[in-house]
Amino acid sequence: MIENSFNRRGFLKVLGWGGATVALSGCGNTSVEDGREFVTSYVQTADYIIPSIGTYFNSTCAQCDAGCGIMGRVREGRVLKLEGNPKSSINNGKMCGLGQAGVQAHYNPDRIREPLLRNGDKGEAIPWGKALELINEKIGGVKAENIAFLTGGVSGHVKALLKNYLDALGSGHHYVYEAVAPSIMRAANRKTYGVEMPRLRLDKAKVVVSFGADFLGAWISPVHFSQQYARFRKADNGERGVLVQVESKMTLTGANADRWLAIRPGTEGILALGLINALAAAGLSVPGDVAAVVREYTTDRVSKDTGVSAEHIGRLAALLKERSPSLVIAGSAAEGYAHGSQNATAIALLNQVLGNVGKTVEAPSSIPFPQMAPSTGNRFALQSLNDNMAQDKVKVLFSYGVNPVFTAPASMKLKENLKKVPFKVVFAHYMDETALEADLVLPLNSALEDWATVMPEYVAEGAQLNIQQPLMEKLYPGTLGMGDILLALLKQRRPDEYKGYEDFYSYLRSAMVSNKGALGGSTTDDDTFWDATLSHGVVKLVSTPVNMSGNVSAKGLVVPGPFAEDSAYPFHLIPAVSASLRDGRNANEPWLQESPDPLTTIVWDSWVEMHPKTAAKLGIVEGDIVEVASRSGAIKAQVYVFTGIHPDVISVPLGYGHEAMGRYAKGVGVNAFKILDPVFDKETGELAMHETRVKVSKAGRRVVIVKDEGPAGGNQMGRKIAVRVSSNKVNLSEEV
Amino acid sequence: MGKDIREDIAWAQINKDVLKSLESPRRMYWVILFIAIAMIGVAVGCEIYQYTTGMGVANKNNSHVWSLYIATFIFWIGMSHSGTLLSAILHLMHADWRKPIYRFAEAMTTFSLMTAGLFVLVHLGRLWMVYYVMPYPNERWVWPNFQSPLVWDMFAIATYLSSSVLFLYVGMIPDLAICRDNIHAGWRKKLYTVMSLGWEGTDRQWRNFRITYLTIACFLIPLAVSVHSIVASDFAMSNMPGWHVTSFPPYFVAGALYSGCAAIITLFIILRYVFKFEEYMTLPIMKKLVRLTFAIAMVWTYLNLIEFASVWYGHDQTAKDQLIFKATGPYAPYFWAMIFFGSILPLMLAFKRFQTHLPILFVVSILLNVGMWLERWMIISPSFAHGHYPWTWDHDQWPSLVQWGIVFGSFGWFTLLFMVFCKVFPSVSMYEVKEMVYHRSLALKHKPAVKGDY
Amino acid sequence: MSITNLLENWSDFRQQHPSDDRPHREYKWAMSIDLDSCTGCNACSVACYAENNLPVVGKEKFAHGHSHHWIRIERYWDNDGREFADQGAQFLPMLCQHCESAPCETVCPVGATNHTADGLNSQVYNRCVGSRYCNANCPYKARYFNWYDYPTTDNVWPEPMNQQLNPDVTVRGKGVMEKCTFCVQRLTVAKSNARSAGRGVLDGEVQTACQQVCPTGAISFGNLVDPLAKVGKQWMTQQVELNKDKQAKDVKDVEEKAAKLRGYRILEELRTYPSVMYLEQLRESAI
Amino acid sequence: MYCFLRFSILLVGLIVSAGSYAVNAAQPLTTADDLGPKVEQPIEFPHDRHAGDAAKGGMQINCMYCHTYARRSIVAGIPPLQKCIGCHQNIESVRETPRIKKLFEYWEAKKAVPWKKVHDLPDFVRFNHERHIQRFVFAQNKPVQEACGYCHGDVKTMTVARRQKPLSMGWCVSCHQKDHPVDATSTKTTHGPNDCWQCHK
Repeated sequence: MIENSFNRRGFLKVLGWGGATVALSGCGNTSVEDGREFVTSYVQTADYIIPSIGTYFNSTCAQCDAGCGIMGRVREGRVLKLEGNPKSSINNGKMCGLGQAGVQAHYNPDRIREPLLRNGDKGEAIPWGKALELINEKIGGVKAENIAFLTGGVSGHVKALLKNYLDALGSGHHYVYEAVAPSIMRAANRKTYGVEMPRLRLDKAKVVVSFGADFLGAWISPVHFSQQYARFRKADNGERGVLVQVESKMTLTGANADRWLAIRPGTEGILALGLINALAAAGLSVPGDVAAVVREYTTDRVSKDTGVSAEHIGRLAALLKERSPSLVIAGSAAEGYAHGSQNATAIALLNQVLGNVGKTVEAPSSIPFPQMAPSTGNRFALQSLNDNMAQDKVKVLFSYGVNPVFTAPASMKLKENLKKVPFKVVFAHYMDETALEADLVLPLNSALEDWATVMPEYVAEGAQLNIQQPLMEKLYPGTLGMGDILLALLKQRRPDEYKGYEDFYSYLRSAMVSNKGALGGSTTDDDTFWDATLSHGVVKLVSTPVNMSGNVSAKGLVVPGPFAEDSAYPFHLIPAVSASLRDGRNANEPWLQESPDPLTTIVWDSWVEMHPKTAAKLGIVEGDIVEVASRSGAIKAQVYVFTGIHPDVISVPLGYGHEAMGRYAKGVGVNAFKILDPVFDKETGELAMHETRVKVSKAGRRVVIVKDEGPAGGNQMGRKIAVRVSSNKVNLSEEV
Repeated sequence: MGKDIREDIAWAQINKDVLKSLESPRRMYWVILFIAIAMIGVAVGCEIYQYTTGMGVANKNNSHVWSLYIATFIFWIGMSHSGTLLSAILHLMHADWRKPIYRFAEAMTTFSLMTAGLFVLVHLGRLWMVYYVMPYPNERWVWPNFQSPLVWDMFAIATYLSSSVLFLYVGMIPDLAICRDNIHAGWRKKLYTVMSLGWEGTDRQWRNFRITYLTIACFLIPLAVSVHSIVASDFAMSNMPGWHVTSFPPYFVAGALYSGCAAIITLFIILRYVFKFEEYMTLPIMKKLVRLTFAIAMVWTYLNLIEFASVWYGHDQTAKDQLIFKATGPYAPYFWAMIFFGSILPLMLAFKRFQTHLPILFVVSILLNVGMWLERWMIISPSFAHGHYPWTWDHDQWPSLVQWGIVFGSFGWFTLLFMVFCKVFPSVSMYEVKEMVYHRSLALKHKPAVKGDY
Repeated sequence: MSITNLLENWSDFRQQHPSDDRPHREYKWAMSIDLDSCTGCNACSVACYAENNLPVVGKEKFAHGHSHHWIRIERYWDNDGREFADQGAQFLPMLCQHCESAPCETVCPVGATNHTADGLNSQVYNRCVGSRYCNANCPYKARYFNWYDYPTTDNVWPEPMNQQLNPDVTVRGKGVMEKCTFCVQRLTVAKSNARSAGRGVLDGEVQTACQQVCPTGAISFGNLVDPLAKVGKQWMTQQVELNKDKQAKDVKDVEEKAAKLRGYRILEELRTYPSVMYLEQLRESAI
Repeated sequence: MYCFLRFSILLVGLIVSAGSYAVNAAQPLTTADDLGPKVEQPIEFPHDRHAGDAAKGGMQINCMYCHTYARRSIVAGIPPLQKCIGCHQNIESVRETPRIKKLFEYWEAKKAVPWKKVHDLPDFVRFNHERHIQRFVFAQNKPVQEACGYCHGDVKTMTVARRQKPLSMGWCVSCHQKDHPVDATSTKTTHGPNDCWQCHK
């Protein structure tokens, strides 16, 4: 596709951009203005380069960890828009809004443009050579075990290089931290199935019961699940899948459910066991040990504990029995408690009793290159790093791809502990909260101007390696890719091994080409293989499904009863992960701030969701500013009242409330991470995100909520606008 | 009960009384003029701000795209109608009591049209492109959209304005000649000389004058009715609930005459007081005027009720919802104020006691116009706030100070124009008053004097 | 600037009411949106921002209703007083309906919005004088006015964000109306390519930005004249006809048959003849 | 009296006739030549030398040899520097002339020549070269220079190109309203599209 590197670089050069002329003078009564603008012209071109016709280059989306393949439309050297890469089995040419905003991460005006060294309170621009030398110097001065590397989920060649670098340093302290990762689910899955990420086949299921898994919004790989969901809803045989969502705060997935069951927080496991009992009573064969465990979970008791009506439990059990296969998913809402692992096990047990394992819960594939396999993160990692920092065990800290100062609960005192680390290097795109604490800030290339490979954790079938390639030339000469930085650092340590690689690109190319046999290119020559790889954007890996055990033992499964009332802190706080802001890393992309939250339609601010009953009890109306106080802290935000939430629960979205980062993120909303209580899952030691108990009090002020919804709210006022009918009234198989 | 015009008043006295109003103004005049200019200044400032920043500063939005500008535009257009009513319709009907008061009414017509026209410009998002609306041969080879009521508006207003100016001017020619003959130097002399077109009062001139005046009067009447009907079709032709009503044109015309008559009462009282025109703007004339206003108020009330009733009995739930919203929503105070000022308050005018009580009439006439202005606003804003599409309903988009500033300034602009007119041109038609007096004295000769009111 | 030109203004460009004697010959772009597949995820809306150079207005202007989302996701509740929204929400992507008998077209004083031969409701930014009559008359309120001059407003397209602007789409200055164009810049390219190849645009050859991004494929778009087009087949199976203001579904006496149909057009009774058909959302009756 | 009537009838007649004349008489726009400003280019490119008639010392190079995108893109395009050099590195005779020296300077610096736009349409206009070339050159078999010349004028006689046509909307429409044969042989005619969105974006 690209004949030589000169062509490629030449093409990706920004051309025809004579200042603001391209499209900005839109609507004036502009007459013909000859001789002012420049014509797009090249020194050399390739055949496929035709001015004013966009060319598509495949790459990988870096907006979240799902690893969707993207296709960037490049015109005159500028990347204009991203589309989904049809060749990627994750997203098959589709995308989400978050991914669309990738261009805004790239063109963001608040990106750091050169390395900054702390000088008092200010950052002082220094050249890269000096920065890397400084790192070398600082590392030389400390013991290897005092060096810590904190990253988000990493995979592919960057991960391999990182590992090599850590090996070269002799330190194994690599903390992989993800603020909102499904890490309890991974642990629970490992326990029940022997794998962390079994493949969920919504498209094969006739009934999906999701315990708080927002798979259409922000859970694992939403674009992929959305596509499966579409097939699930519109099966080829015309039988429409039924989605039942059980959760205490309505997620986007809950909003699309045929039945949304508001459950008392933390009692998901009880409902799962109760369903098994009801299924057993309805004649489903249930193993004896399981039956013994669930016997006490009678429908009446479960209904009383969970708040889900007996009628719905009965109907759900009947539905599950009648329509098989089904799929039961345990999501973050079920797992965010101190007994989260037990909840997950109970839900996995339900899946197993229903015989879904192997049918709709499938084994993932093995990954042929374990050194590139995704290292998944959790909150436990941050906890242990924090402990080490508190004990002055960390002398040099590298931070990449995470923003722990923003995402750590205040109770961790992370910011104070960071101050104990003498030298902190932060690789960042923005001057975010963590970068502000750094001694050395190294600016990274955006995902659209960088080379990398990404191995997604969740792939539909087999395993694949995604290529991330530059879609245009670097906007700022002062930024570098993570691969390039690691390579430069490695050259300091192991010059002989790495001196052959001019830059990360040449390293990547030679690493890929030398393994082309395993990457499906055994019969082609190097250049053809490489060109094909870049043009596809994804490489299918030769892999086989791993063995997956599906035998959950009911032994020792104890699901605690519902929470006792807490008169001082009467409400459960559910920190909601929004589909666009996630853990806050995308908060500086204005499209995401301006795209209304699907359920509340609120923009540009945080809010406190509350059930009308709760609001009435507290004498609160929409727009009241309330103080939400936990034992660890308090935040103030506007109240939004709606019926998609359990009356015992209030919910605040995550990702807002940045104190730094950039013009679009700073000062917008409040940071709900801060007030999370330090309660941990008993089995995995993970932070139990939904355990925080809060009290709510009016703070006096009232504002008009900025949202898209009008005064009619979600009421159609008798007009026929959005129509809903019962599914037995139509026959989907007759439709096109 | 005051006296009507004396039949024996000397013609020279008429000239003298009226020409006195053209004399150098007193201090109060300058103060008011200054205030009017200051008001215009406010509006100009607001408009410059809006022009340079964008329409957003007026605080309208995508579902509520029109607001005070259009409301006030209709208000001023409406105001213009009674001038025509008095001068043209009553002229044809030979109602001689109109004669002392039609001149300023006619001036009012012209000036309120000039004010209304400005609102069309102020309202446009791209004022600098306004010439796109005009059909003229151009290098773009495109026409305006002749289907659009706004284009009809443009034609209607332009025609009405030019005809009104012509009518005002033509009717003034004999008086201008009197002015010319009674003033001996200065710019006024030159102005009157040029403008009186060599009028000498010959028979031939009078004959041509009468026919011209009559022709324009005949031309103007359908025009006046059509102008407000066309403005009404801006609304009636759209599919907005509450606007899509066939009775809108007569409703608008009635509203127009109503607010115009009320304005005439206001100006009548002011001129009578300021220029001491008690001899000409007499109470019997006022009484007739008030009765006319009352009649029109009742017609308007009737049409208003018809509009409500047709919505009420109709099958259009959307329009019904909207009517209920108007009466109960956030606009309810304004809605009921409009009903009170427009339909309840005029009932006062039915009482003889009030028909000649000038201070009360002054206040009431102003309040009637407040009601009429509210009526226009109640047609525009609540309809937008509560249209077909509930998602985009918008119940609290209140006009910003920029809008209020421009509306406020428009009254200054009108005042300025009117005040300048009063000092430059005779605001009472001298020759027609003479005519009136002459005819009455003739009639008196044939009839024995009757005791009591005229 | 001739009389013929004037007359053509009244004939070719003006679609008063769709009628059978003047059918669309080559193309009639139309859409269908399956509300049962739509999850309300907002991807379409963001994609539209990216494709069509929509300005981000910020919180304050959004609060004043000055937002620009040519396709907006509306979220309705159907609680009927129940304690919980236990059947979820009803999401509805609302965009310009490209009505065949568009109320906006007849009222624009300068003819800035017209019907094209392809059945699109065009908006010519440079012709617009900003009277906003079109939006006043749009029952769907799917038109968006440039209340401010966004290209020169701080933090709308700060350098280098302006480099992302799509050169195929004009950046609108203050005072003009804008709305969904069915991605006409893509249609034009597709039509031109097809013409050079001596054929018509094939189904699936051109996608609107919202359709292309939609993760559940809820949006289909295509040429209603093309018998092979999916969108045409959808309209056909749902028995929704472009030129009718009452569809088979609405007619009572075929109720038996109509029960299986779920295609409808919004506010059809206003006789705007929209080009967007929606498919009703379904909810399982067994649970 | 009659004088007045006569006068008004005369006036009305005058307005009507002037109006109808104006309405029908705007045609001259279609043929008006409207010379654009002189545009300073980095290199004074001699179109006459390259494309001009042989009799006048030109080389009669096809327009689309250099403006190669015209047939397949909405823009005609400026040739890449590579193309200039491709010929000129073999043309020794003019190798040392100032313009060619400048050209090679750009080439050696690997810098594109910053050509200025001569035919600059407003940003809200979409003009598609491809469609016009396909229609006139390939379907109707019109000589290339003639077809390009409809809008660009007689470029082969110019050195640096200069706008010769008004490129106004009415001027575009005037041609779109004409009936053009659909191909070289057919007698069937059609005229250009009339949709606003054909050209406005």
